[in-house]
Amino acid sequence: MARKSRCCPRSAVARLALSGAADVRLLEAGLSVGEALAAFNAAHPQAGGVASFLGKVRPSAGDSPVKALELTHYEPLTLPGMEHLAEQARKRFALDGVLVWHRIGVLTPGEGIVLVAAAARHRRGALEAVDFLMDHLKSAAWLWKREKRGIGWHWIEPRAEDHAALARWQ
Amino acid sequence: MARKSRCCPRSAVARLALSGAADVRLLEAGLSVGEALAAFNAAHPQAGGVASFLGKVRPSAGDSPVKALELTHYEPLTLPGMEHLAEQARKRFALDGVLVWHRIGVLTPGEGIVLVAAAARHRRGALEAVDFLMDHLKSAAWLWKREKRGIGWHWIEPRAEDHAALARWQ
Amino acid sequence: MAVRIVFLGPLRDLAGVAERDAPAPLDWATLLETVGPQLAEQLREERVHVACAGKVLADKTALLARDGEEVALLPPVSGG
Amino acid sequence: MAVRIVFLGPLRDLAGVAERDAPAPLDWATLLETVGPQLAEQLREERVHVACAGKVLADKTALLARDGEEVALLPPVSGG
Repeated sequence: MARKSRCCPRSAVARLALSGAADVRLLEAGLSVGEALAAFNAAHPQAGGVASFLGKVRPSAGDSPVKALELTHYEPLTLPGMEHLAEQARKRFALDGVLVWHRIGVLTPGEGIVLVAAAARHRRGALEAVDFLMDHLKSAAWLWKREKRGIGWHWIEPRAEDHAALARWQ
Repeated sequence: MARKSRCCPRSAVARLALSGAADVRLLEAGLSVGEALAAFNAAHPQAGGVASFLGKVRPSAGDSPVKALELTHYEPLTLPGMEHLAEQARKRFALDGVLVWHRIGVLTPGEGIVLVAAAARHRRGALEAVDFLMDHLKSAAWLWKREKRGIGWHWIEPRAEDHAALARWQ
Repeated sequence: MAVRIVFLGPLRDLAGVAERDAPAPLDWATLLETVGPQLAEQLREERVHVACAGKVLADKTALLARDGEEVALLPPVSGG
Repeated sequence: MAVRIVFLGPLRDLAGVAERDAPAPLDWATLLETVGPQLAEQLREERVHVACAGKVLADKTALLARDGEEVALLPPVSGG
């Protein structure tokens, strides 16, 4: 069984009919923030506020220019884990809707890695949900990230502050 | 001097070349979140993260359906105040860029009232900047809001919790 | 010429007009007299601010608006 | 049939392959032996998890993979 065939990501661009209260995707190709948020906003007309966060590939890490970033996932765990996380956020922050999209594969600087959005009655809930989702995606989702800089690829591990950020929610 | 002629808002749709590190606008017509964030994102390719918040007219306040919302401003103070606020946020959170757009005039449920976005090296700064901007726009910007519901127009005043939210930053 | 008084938000409803003119110079006592007792009561509240010539006054009772200047009466705000 | 072992993230570099097969049934001791000393050392670390048949094991030393099941070796994650 080839690794590739187990993966069934959908394109961000092709389908902008969002699925219900939680839209969770692993994407192999570009992540269009404008289209995604326009669709998410339209899908939740009754929400008082929509908060979002887009994480992008930075052009450098410390002094070294980053040439590329690669994200690996594990099909049986990664998407189900993200769906569970989105559901947790939806309940905890009484969200009208939640969007969690994560790129996989090889990305170049400036490209979007992750987009999360939360629609809620009040702004506090929407902003906190985005914070919660990002903290969990950063160090508790089944994704592995490496950067190509200097003489080769370097695996990234969550920093102590990422673990501390996660602990805030427990 | 007519009130109208003092106001020089630009359309959100017509100009998507964003102006520098701080793009601050009062808008008389629709606020297109997708286009705005796509342009903001493109304007700050070096930022590691972009956080945003869109506040919309809710369809009801308590049990009463909201028919319309009206926002009044005072030209000599409102836009300069928002520009000062954006500059404060840019420095305080070391932002690469900041966007602060606020609607004025009469709006109907589902329409966007306010859009703020912050681009920063790390996600914490971007998310906190959005929180900071919203808290200040809510109860420290020169804007007056009233809702049309039930038998007439009702002026909205910041709630005690809005003042408490603002005090967090002082 | 004169001083223009601009009413904002709910004060506009109370005044029944968006703006009106008053003879210059206009000081705090004259302003209270000009706008009438109901608006004067509002203006004395701490949470109501006054701007003159585009600047919010730190001490509104020190108002002294000259010919051609605009005085804005600013009730509590609510944006966002 | 057999058990498929899947190496994720940096463990894939250490293994030199993305996946390999091992005879079923596969328990913890046999897994450590199968992957060799360098990977075994990594697997013993608390922060490395093991999944079997799509479930992350609460106690990885209780691993018992049967014919046709997949065992995934999961080093510390880093998304977002």
